[in-house]
Amino acid sequence: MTAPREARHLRDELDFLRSQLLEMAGLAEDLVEMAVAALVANDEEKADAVILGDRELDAMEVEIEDACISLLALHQPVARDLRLITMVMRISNDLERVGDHGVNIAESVRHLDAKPPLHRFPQVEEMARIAQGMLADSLDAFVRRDPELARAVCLRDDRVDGLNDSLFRSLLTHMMEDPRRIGIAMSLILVGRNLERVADLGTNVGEDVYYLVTGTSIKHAQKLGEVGPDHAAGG
Amino acid sequence: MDTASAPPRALRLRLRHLRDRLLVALCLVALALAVIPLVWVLWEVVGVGVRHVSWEFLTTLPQPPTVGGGGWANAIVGSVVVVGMAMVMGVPVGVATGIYMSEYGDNLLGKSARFLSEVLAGLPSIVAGIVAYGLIVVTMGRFSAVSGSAALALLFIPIVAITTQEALKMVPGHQREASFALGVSEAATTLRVVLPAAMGNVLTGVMIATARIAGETAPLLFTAFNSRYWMEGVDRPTATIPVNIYSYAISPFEHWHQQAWAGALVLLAMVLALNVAARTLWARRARFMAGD
Amino acid sequence: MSRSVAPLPGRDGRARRHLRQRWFRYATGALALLVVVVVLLIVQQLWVQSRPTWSEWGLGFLVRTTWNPVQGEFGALPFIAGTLLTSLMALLIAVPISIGIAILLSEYAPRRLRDPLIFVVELLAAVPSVVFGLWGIFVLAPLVQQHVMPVVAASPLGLLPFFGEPGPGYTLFTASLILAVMIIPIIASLSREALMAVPRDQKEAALALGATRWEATRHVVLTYARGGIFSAAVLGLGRALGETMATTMTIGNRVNLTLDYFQSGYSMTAIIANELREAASEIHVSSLVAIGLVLFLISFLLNSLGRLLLMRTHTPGT
Amino acid sequence: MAEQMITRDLKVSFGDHQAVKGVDMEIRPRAVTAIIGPSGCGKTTFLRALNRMHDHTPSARVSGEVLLGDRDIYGDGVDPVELRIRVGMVFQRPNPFPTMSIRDNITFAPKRHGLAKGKALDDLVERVLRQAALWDEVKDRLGASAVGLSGGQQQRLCIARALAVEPRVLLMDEPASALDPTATQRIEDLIYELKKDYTIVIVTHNMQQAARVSDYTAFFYMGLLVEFGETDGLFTNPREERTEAYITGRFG
Repeated sequence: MTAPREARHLRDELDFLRSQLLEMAGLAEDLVEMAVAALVANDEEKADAVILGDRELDAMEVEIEDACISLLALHQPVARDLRLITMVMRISNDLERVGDHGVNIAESVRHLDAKPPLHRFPQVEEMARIAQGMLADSLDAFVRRDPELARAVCLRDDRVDGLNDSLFRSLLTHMMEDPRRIGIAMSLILVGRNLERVADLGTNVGEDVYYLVTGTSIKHAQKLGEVGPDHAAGG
Repeated sequence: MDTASAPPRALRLRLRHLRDRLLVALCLVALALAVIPLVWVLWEVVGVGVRHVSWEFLTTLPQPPTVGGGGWANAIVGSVVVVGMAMVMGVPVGVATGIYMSEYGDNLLGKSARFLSEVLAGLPSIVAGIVAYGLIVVTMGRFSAVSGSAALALLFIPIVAITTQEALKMVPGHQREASFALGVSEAATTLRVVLPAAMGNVLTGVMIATARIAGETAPLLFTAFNSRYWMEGVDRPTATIPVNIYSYAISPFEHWHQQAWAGALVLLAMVLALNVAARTLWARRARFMAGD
Repeated sequence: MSRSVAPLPGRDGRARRHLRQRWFRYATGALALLVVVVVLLIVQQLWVQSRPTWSEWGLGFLVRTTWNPVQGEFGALPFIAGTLLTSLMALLIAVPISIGIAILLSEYAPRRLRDPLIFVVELLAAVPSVVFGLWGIFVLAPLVQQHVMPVVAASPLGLLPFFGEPGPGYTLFTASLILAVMIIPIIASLSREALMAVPRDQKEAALALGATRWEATRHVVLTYARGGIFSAAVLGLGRALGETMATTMTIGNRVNLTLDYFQSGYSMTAIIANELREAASEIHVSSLVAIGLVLFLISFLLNSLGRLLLMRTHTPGT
Repeated sequence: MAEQMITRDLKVSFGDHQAVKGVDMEIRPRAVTAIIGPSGCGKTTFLRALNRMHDHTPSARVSGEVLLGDRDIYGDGVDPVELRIRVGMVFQRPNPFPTMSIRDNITFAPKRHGLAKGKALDDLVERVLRQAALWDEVKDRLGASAVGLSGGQQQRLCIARALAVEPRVLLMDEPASALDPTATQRIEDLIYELKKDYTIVIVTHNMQQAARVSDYTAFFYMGLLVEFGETDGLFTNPREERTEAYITGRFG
């Protein structure tokens, strides 16, 4: 697929880059979904598939990065195009890390010798659901060039943080009261942390998309401003 | 069109709202029912305790009830020593067992250790006391601080062992591979690479275990027993705060009851401090440990 | 990320390195072995020490009702009954109250009130049981005797066989209350966390159908979180069963097989706490150890039962 | 059965952020009104104001009037519970109750409201499932958990569930956005069928969908109602420049 790139027009190159990123994003999202599914079903084969998928994701990141660097070198793009290329690099980097967290979750499947009691800790699946939704919506915002949607994605991170905190408290109480459950509890704490990080990365992507579309950063803004339940609801 | 069904439906609706409000009121009653006694406990311990905690209470030996005055200095020292010795016994054994189970435990010994530490973790605290009584007190022929520590160690070890095992399992395998690939020995890999990476979680396990044993009374009743004097040795009966609270509380002396409250305050302060420390220590590390 | 691969080390010194590697494995293995041996020793100890009792009465010991150290007559039933009665009553009191608190905190309370309350509730779970016992002796028992038991006895509840004539302050009822107070923080805080995790769209779906706030909470939110609430209750029951000090200090310590909560009784933990130290005859010690063994088995069974039920219920969501 | 809804100077704010800034709109009975606009334009906030869902968001403030028939739903003595029996809602992602069977999902609300019992309740279940074009797919497993259904089936179950309380107005918040094209098609067909009996308001960010299913379209931007009119007119000949920019995709 690395045909005579130099010959192609920058526009085409950028379109290609965009589609590559979307493909990578789809894979990253799938990995998280698969990892959680593997956890729910205690399915080691699926967990292995996540680990394999992550290698592919790593390869895609390298490919995208190479493409970006050669675009920068050859076309010396400015303004919006430059912004697009740098943001694509950053987003692909974030997506690669999403894959790593997926792998961490998948690896916890091996530590557990039975299905984890997730219905006793509904936080886990809820976090997974929201984190996946954040990834999906931030990429949706990328496709539709929709800054408001990107911004709304960032607001959902609070709910995930709250859920992780809640999960952590419950598990710690379980550990203190019944040390027999320490094993399962610690595995689930690890899963919670990784899901929380996935949501953080989803937020990063949302912020990058916002910057990409508007040219202004919300990254370190003091307050994102209150937004109604339009998207903050997490659905 | 709903004229026919309107009156019953409206009535029904009013009833539903009434029930809604009634049940919220019931929840409030539940909150009151729970909060009142709980706050009362704290209030009583702090309120009564504070009046009777004094420098004398913290630094002198107990006096006979007829004399009055006196303190629990020996019990405070005794508690620290008994719990401290339990930790001295428990930490190395627990951590080492955890390391073995996680790193080399894919064999009969590892599997038995895993299964049995889980069994041990379910041991009711008083049963730990029975065991220490039978094995140490009866054999030695007298109550001793060390038998109390052993009983507490039985509660302590499985927590630390299981926590350590899980903490080590969470360290990614490639860190070990990298270390082995550099020709580093098993011991150094575990002690210098794997264990440091898991240290936060291991420490929290130790904290949880300590918080759990610090307030224990039952296993000490017939192991460390009690004493009116300074500790004479780890092989001698020793006063501890929890046991003192119990024996002073069931005594007939008003003066001793007051001291029991003072002791409860001291114990509460120690245990709560440990608990807050365990929770915050781990919560603070939560982000850091996610792997990046 | 960095799966770095270093060149293989040379062959010389491999044997020595092998040895150097082994010592650590053996050292930790030795301590793991120690744990294994200690646990086996515990089991052996409990078994050997309690054997006189088992060979004297067999499993009949569990249903014998006399306990007379002077005549050497021992039976575990009054204690088993006392433990089960107080634990179950404690659970019966604590679970509805805890759920009520959890609902209030997760669905109704303003956010400003929540965090301090949660903090307090969680700290209370860590208060040593001997402190609760102390409070039980000096505050709760007199209060129960003077004000609570007469009221309960006069209410329709008094018609139940469980509540007879109001008795002394130290009764099965008092012990149940103290246990309930002790386990409420645990059950309430865990239930609250489970309720908080219920997706908001579930509750909104019910509200949009015209459910009242309570109906949405009761039929949708609560059922969604029932797994978490159930496991919280199991945890509370486990704590109540193994609790020693608070029970010993409030239950009255009288060997008395009864269903009447207003009488003094005894629990498995309390009899051990009170008599092991002074037990003189072999059969007396043996019977106390046997009770300890039974307690251990009950807690083991409870845990297995919890796991079994865990397998049967299915996961909501996805 | 269907009723019209009219909003007058409807404003919704969260804390100090005003999400809907004074909207006057007339929603016709037995028709589909689509609300379109970019994310964050206040369209979902507006929709949720129509059945008082904001009552449960502590920071939300609503002012202005919303008339259902001739009664202001924010007026004194209006019970939100009663209101929601008349104004039903379907959400963005399918949210059946996972702990209930398919049948219980539907009967949950009618039972509470005392709408039907016994045989009549069974008939109700069958009727709404047929209306939602789901009956043939689930009639043999009404007792099964709703979680086992596909995403599209779950959403149709949610529609059936909303119909079971016999509402006059049905609010739909991007009901097909979480579904694949085939399932979306079925939902759109369903909406077309339902408008014979109900007043339907649908929020969507998919303009083709709005053009396909609706009779009237409202374009929201920055919390304001920019343009409102018959769908054909609005899409072929918008009066406002911003509307044209949006529907032709030249936005931002």
